[in-house]
Amino acid sequence: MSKVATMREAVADLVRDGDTVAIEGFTHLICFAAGHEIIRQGRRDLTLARMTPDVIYDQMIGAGVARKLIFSWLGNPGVGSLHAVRRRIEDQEPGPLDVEEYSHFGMVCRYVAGASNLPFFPIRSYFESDIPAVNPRIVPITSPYEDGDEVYVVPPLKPDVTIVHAQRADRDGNAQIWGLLGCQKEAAFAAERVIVVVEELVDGDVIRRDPNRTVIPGIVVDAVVEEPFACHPSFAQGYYDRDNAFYLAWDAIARDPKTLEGWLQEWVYDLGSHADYVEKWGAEHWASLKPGPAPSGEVDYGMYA
Amino acid sequence: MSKVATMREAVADLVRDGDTVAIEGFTHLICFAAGHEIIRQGRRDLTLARMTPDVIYDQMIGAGVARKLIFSWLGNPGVGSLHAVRRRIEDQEPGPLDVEEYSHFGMVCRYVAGASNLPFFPIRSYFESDIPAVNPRIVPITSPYEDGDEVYVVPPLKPDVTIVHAQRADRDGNAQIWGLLGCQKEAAFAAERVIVVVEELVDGDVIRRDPNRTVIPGIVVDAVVEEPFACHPSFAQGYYDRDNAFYLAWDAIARDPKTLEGWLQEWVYDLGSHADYVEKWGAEHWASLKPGPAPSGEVDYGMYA
Amino acid sequence: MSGYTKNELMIAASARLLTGVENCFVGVGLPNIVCNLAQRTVAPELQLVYESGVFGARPRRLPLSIGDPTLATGSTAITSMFELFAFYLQAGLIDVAFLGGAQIDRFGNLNTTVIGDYGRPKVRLPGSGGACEIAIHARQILVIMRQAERSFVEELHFRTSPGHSGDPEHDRARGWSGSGPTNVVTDLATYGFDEETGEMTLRTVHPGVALDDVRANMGWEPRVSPDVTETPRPTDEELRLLREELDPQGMYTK
Amino acid sequence: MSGYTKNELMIAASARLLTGVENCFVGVGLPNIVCNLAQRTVAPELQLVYESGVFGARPRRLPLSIGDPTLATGSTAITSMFELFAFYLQAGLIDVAFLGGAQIDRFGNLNTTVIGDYGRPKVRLPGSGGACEIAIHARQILVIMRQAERSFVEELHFRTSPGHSGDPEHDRARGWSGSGPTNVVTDLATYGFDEETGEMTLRTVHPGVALDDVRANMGWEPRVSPDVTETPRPTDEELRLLREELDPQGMYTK
Repeated sequence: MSKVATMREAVADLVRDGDTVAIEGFTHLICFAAGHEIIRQGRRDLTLARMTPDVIYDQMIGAGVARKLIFSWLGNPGVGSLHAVRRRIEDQEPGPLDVEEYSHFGMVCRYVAGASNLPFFPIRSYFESDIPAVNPRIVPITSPYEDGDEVYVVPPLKPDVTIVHAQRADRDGNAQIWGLLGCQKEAAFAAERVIVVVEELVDGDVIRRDPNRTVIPGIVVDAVVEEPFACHPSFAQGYYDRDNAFYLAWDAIARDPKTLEGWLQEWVYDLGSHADYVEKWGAEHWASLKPGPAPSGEVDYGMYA
Repeated sequence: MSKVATMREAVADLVRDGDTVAIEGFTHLICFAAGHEIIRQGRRDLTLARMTPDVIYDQMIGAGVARKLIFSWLGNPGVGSLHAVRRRIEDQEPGPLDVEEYSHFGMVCRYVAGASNLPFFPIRSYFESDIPAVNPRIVPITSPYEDGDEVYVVPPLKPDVTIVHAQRADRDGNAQIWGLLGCQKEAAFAAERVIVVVEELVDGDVIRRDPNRTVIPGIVVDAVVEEPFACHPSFAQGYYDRDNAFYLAWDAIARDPKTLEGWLQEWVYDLGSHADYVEKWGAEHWASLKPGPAPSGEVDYGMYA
Repeated sequence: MSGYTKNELMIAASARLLTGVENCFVGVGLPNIVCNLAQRTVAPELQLVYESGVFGARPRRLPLSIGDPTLATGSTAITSMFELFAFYLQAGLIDVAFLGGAQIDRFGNLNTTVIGDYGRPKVRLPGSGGACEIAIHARQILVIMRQAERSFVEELHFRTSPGHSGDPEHDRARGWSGSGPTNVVTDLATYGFDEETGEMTLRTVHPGVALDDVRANMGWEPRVSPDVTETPRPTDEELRLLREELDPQGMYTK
Repeated sequence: MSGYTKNELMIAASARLLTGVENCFVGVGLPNIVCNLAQRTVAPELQLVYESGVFGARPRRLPLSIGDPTLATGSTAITSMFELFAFYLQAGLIDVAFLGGAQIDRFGNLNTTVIGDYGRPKVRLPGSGGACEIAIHARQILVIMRQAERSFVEELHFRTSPGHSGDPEHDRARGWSGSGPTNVVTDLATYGFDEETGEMTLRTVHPGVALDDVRANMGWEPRVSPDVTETPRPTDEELRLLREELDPQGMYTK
């Protein structure tokens, strides 16, 4: 059963005001196009979850879609700060932002617990750290075995919607990813609704030729959106490079609420879709981000008939 | 640093009397050649761990290497019973066998806990089952969160030695597997010592062309053994088929301790190595198990220089 | 084609229980044929899932085991067993699973562990495998078993996998993803489970089988549905599919 | 080549701490250059591990972030972040990791969370990322930081990642895979940690830096090693590698 939709349709159908939304992808495969569409459709009061809020959540929070942030590392990777988020937290400008923070491993394990229908997940972290003191959802428990070791547990995180990007998927939503995997699988399985955005929609036979490459099965997917370059300025391994220049440029854009607002107007509100965004950047820009070839080689599954 | 060894060297160096040994692989990639070498070298008092003891542990237990079995499903898959194991349990013949049993998910989670340095792993299983009554290591604990849900926990399983088979690895032990993955990764990370046996030793560049295919990293591997057809009568996806006829034949062989002993004499003790075993079966047999081609296709990681 | 074997009847009756089902945890043997027949008749969208970690298998031959290489080649996804049990099964994504056992009781509890005493069993059976967690988390459990007094018992020697508790107030606690056994298909009859009490209830008797035969082959006096009928025979099309396409050698249908 | 920058000195001093190390959790910026220099000098077997899930990376360019695509292509293994944190880090397989922060105290505890009050911070810093569990489980922690009175503090505003407890009886409990911070490299000096008390101890002072400069730029009176010496200068070969091969644009070395 085909789940193919446009980004506009997928966001309109599946992302609702007040939802907990996770757009996951650790540096790699961050679906900026979905964030832009959520901004364009004017969603409000979202709780945004991500290990690394990254520039995408700085844009979304700058645009006013969120009331709360769940995260583990709040920065512009390799550059510095997320200024829009910092203004909300430090100056409560233009209003306060609830924060709930973990370490990376804690966030990952929250998704694992959510994906696994577990009431909690144990980890050996947070010892002698102040993090549990400011987040009462991180609690110690004691091993029932002879060791009696104390560990901490984190609660499941079950987003209302998880949005992930993959290099390719079939029309049923069976998605394959290579390169960095982050926690997309766990975040997708943990969610009530899942949108998979891909560089390329492919025939089911392409997926079935290499079933070990499938990271997210269609069974958990509600909508599949084909949207090339949807991760820019993040990247899709083998398709285009990270636009580090944009990450650096964002620092100046976001420092001033006015330039941020101007950027949103020009690059989100004034555009009808991600296709317009791709066109506005221009073919030369995309050509400059194209990597050389590095083929994986292939393996043989064997035909057993 | 090369870890390449012969099977004889690897077993002599790394498998010791009294060890807890896990030869993992769920139906797929069960390393019979390692089991045969352990029999040949006369190891004793082993605790054998495996989700599905399969014919390999029936052979090893029939040969007297073990005092204890940790498992979750005790049968000849698709055929019936493991008669040598049943004689030890039902008739204590030629002596008793300690058993410690879990469900599949419990065994998997024991390896995950062992691999993760966790003192326990929670699962929602064993409710209203008699299994915890006969295995006091499966204990209930209560969620510290509002739900107050009761779950069961299982303890970590940390084998002294885990032996896994892979289609290919480089000389450092970085191993790639396709087809069924079972719990080999978890069992390898959980172990103190790891032997990886492969159909083909390959150049490190072959591994590096497709890093997402790597299941077991060399960092946890102590020895790499190149031993084609080492899984027979189990199989290696893309290399050779499961020898279902042998699984069926084993039922009759193992029913009588005398025929079992005769089989061990002919196929294990009288042979110097797995190469002799391969030769004794003959080229025609191996040709009959060869599948047709089913190539995976390849993906592009992109060269980012 | 009016003649058919007992197995063919059991397979056809079981396959019809999969009407419209989207995915199913498959075992080897009869359940495998049942699912293949259902895919070609009442459940064209049915995805075959194997506890070995395969989703959306398209076997090109009858697999002897749930780890047959033909299940991996051409499947939609292969996953580690941890993920299969945690993310798919425990999370409630599996619609239907087949279970069986050496013993079943009136509430659908199953024994696949021992006949006799656990410490010194008369017969050591395989144990749980994934059955314990499958019984808890698959949305619906279908049981296929041969019926006999020694297997349909008043009291199990060992409860490996939970069915219904017999206590309507406390059946299937929160955190259990599944609703438990819903149907039993034997070589004599088919059963459902009473929604209130969770008790196995005779629904249909196979053609040529007397109600007394059914009663004689179980260890308790069965609850009988007020509208008990005869089990529908396999149709010509079902028999053709079984004999010509799915099991031409009659491995499972004879 | 007798001239060198402060960064070049810090990089060279840090790289020598990796002598013979087999694997290292790498961050971006200075630690990345440090590891690359060590691979070419004192640790030819060094495997670069990134918390983004890459093992055995061979970057063909200087990565701006720990998720740069150049880290994935040609690496030995890519793993989910769950497995990286659980199977590699928590299990004690990581030999060395680099950490830094806005504040450090005399026991090597680090603050990367807030300056000021947590609820209404003066400066909201990035938070833990993986630092909290890295501090607990990497076998050895190396800290690279610029030294100043406001960052080397008597009392942290927030303890994100644990160093040593200051209580020799109860330092680094069972289940912690790591032994905590062993070295700190700043732009003024290098430090070790006392094996008994876990207290940061001045070991070497950089050429041209006075002991009083070191003291003036920290919030407590430092323990000084009895055999405190001058930090060795970068060798010509180290400088050549840095300038010609590793960072020809001087992104991190200037």
